[in-house]
Amino acid sequence: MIQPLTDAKPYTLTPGSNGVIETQTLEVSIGPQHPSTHGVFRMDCVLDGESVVALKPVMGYLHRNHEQLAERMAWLGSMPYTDRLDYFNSMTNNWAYALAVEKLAGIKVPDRAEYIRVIMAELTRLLNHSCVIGFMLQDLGAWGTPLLYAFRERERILDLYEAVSGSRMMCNYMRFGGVRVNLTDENLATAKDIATRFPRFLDEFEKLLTNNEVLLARTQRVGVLPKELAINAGISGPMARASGVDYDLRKVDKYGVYGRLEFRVPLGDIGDVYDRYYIRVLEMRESIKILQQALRDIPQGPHIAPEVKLRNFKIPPGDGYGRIEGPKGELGFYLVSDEGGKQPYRYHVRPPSFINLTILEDMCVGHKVADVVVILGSVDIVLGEVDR
Amino acid sequence: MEAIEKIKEIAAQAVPAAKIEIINSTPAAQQPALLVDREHIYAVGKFFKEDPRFQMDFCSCVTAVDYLPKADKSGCIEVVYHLYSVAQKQGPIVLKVRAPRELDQCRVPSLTPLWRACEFQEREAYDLYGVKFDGHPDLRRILMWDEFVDHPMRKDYVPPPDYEWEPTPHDDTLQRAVEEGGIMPPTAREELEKAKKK
Amino acid sequence: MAIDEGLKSELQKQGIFVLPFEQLYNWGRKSSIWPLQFGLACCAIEMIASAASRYDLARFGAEVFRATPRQADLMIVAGTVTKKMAPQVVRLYNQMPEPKYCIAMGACAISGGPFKDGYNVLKGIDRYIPVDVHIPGCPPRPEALIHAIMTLQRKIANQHLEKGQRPRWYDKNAASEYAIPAFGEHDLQPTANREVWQPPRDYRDVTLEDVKKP
Amino acid sequence: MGFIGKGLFEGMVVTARNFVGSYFDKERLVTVQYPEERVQVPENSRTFPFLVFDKDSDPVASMRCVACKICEVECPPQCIYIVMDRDEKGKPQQRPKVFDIDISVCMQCQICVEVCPFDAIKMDNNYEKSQYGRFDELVEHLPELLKSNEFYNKIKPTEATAVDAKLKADAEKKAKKAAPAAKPAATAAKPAAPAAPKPAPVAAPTAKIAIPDDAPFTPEQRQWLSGYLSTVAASGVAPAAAAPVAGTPAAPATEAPAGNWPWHDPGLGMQRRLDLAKETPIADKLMAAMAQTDCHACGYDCRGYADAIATGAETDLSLCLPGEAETANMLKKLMQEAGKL
Repeated sequence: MIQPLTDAKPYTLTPGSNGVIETQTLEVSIGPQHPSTHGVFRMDCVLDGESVVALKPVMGYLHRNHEQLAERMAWLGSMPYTDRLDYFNSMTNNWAYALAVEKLAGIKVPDRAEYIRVIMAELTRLLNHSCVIGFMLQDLGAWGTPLLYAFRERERILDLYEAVSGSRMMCNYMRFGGVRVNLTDENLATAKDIATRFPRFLDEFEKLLTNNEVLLARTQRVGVLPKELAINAGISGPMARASGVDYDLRKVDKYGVYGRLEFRVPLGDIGDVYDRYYIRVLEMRESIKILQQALRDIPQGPHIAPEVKLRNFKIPPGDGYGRIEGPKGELGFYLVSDEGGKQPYRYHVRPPSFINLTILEDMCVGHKVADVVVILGSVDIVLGEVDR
Repeated sequence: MEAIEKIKEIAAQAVPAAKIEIINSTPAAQQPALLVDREHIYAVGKFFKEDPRFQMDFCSCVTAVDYLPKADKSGCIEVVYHLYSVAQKQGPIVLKVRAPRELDQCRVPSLTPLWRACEFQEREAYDLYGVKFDGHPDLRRILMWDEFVDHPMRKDYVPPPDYEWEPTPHDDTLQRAVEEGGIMPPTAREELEKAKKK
Repeated sequence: MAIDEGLKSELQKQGIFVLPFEQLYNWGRKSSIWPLQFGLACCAIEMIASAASRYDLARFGAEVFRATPRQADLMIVAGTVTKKMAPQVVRLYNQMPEPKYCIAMGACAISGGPFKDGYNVLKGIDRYIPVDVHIPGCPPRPEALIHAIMTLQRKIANQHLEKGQRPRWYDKNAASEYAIPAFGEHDLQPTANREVWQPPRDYRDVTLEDVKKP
Repeated sequence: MGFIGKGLFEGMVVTARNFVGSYFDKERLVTVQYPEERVQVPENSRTFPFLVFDKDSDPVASMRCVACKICEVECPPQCIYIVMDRDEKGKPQQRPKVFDIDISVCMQCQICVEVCPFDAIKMDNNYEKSQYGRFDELVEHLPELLKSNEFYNKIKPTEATAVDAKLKADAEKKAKKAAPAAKPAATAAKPAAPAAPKPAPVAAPTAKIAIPDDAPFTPEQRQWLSGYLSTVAASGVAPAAAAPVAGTPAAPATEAPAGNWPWHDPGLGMQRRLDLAKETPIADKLMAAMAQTDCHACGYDCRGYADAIATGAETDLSLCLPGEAETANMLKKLMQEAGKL
């Protein structure tokens, strides 16, 4: 049942008191089946003509009870489920969960595993950002072209994922205390190849888009998010940084081996859709830098902490929160272990794209309805993560 | 950032009426939390947000945990806030507040007026756990449909009987299926009922 | 009216193709299956990947993803159908004109898959609408989706126009709309459309003895 | 800076270059013409699980799976269903009678493969599994699941070679461990000779020497033994004397590791094992009640679990998955008898 957000005004063409023709507001439900809602997401928009007066996001169409299922199974059993949270970035989801569990259990991860994790996470960032830009351009009306280019590059990275972990999308690669399979020299060579080739693709991508007049006209000064609001609303990731919030967990928490790697955190200053587009391009360039350093420095050694048991893994009672900088923002896991310790008593995911949606209405109000889909595209949501 | 005892002291000075208690987390995680009473959680949160020593301007994670009553202690719903500071790059300060499990008494003050980040997360806690946040601007269900009446993440939630025949069921699943009368092949049902009679 | 196979191939060598009308008709239909642009979850990404340059679904005449159900022939249920989404999925299928087909892509769409125990997850879309092809996998590779489309094409190619063997939708009075479940207080109402979904036979009877059989 | 529309023009140059390039540049020509040509799937690639057996001639006997049910328990979406095979007397046969995998539920996570201590379940890489029906076609039973070791070697050469080497080393280690124990075991087993198979009567040389089904032999031993016995019978040497020495006592010897526990043999029935452990301390009795597969489903081997229970370090008596309720009940009974519960 759709509940009306505003009272319908009578439709009249007679001039109002101050000589303006009064029109009726119109309520439009965009989604859950809509080509540019990035899944099953719905927006209830109230339109005055073409301008958005109010907008309420409606979600839950992909609420598949990840948290409750995780509370019923062993710690390890949830690992493949985290793949399905944000299904573009299974590697970073794995890492966030593994990191949270390692924090609770006090497991130390071998160096090589940390480097492998960095490599995989940065590849994921490349994959995610290029696809997001593709999808956003698709919403703008650039049917296909940028998305096809992005997916062409994505396939190269997925091939590496498959060679390493066995699956293209649902890698289930990280384990508590390390990673499941060691990287072979061949895999490392492939990763190096991707890292050297990707800048060329980025150049091409940028030539296609960055100065494109249509893109500029449609994205600049659209969906502006002020810095204070971004911080207050808990916005994280590229979206916050586009608004000038200098907050990157790779720098702040220095988890993994990010403390040893050199990279910049690009910041935007207006916080409009264009900034959010361009921040992602810049982040990809930084990711390539990180990749090259990690591939250069990766040490030999074990890929998993040997003392960690695969089965009957137990965690002492208590709680803890572990977070990483996923491609979409701060991905955190809040875990509570009880007396038995065999399975989580409470398992909560702090999904970045869910919280990034909080200010969707603030960004959209006042813009035309055609801009709404672009603004949504620039938020970068994946419904598996929004609804869990 | 200071030790948790110090933080507690500072907060207790700032909000003298508040009852604050330290709850320890898993030893390895080292994220002790402050348990604040319901009446003063808003004031304590406001203090942490505005005090120049902390400047907790970023509310990262809000969630609820359902503790069932046990032999030695009564149950409760615990709402957990993880606060970080973007300005000073520090954190977390973990605030916890407890409410009784009974649906009509399960109320806590909303922190959405302090942090917009809580808006959706508190709605989610309301939807899945039935915690009512006083002062929340728009407390509706967010994940389940509006007509839904239960709070499914509570530990005592019983899912509706919609068992469907799975070819690889386990004994307890089948047992439940027979009791619920789910969709299953007649042969399987007969067999199970026979086994039950035995 | 059968045509002699030998004659047929002889004619084919000279560039003359003789085939029954039925075959031509089915060939036309199977070579232009337009899917509905509609993704639910993880599998939708693989669906997009199979339409992208590397796997290129266009080679099978199925790349025209239509944004409206009125122009679509095929619904690829790609991802988990939750109870909140199920009425919309059924409504979309109802809005598609006949002949229409449905592919359940991935474990979640077939049976709820790994999420089948969730309180908000529908245990298979075949509870409400008939499914033509099932693709197991989580998610299936793009090739697996293409394989499923080929399987569906085979099914279409084998449909007959003769009376008595016609598919359901040639009958004017045949139902082409399925009951849309309503949101209840605890669950969907009804929980399954019994006209569409029938429990299978019991499958726990294939044992070691069957391996020993030649 | 440039003219108005420069950005658009540059973008079009990019698309034009890609379009023209797709005729010459292999980099830009990415389409794989499935089904005529296929992407070479990497060795690690995984789709659905299958069960490995070693010998083509007898898949049932050479199946590696011992029905320990670890995978069934650990499978996150619970899509595996196993029933242990039992003979008419209800004695476990160390192999599954029913092994079903519902691939319409399987999430391809590979956790079953990781937890299997016997390298019995592995991941296939066949992805063309589309079917019209859901239940008849998408539930895989033993006949579809069982695949040979050669097949495994073919699809995953590196991994399979490592597994083969590991299994071989394990077998050798086991044999080596058993060798020093062979002599004492042989003498120790002699009093138990009445229970051992009666050698076949001296009969026509061609007569098949019957080895009772419940004799504790692995298939290889059984084969060797029947060959040996028939040559003995054929050569006319009185097998009455030869058989007990050559055959029966050797069997527990090869099975028993250094600890020399005569009951540590999964082929024996529960009652028989307990009889063997009659005069021993409680830990040994507890051990005899286990399924003797050393599958580590409980987190220990059989010895370790028994010791843990006996010392009180482990209080959960239901951890022995292959032993099923029989073992759990017996453990409870033994502990009650010992006054520890």
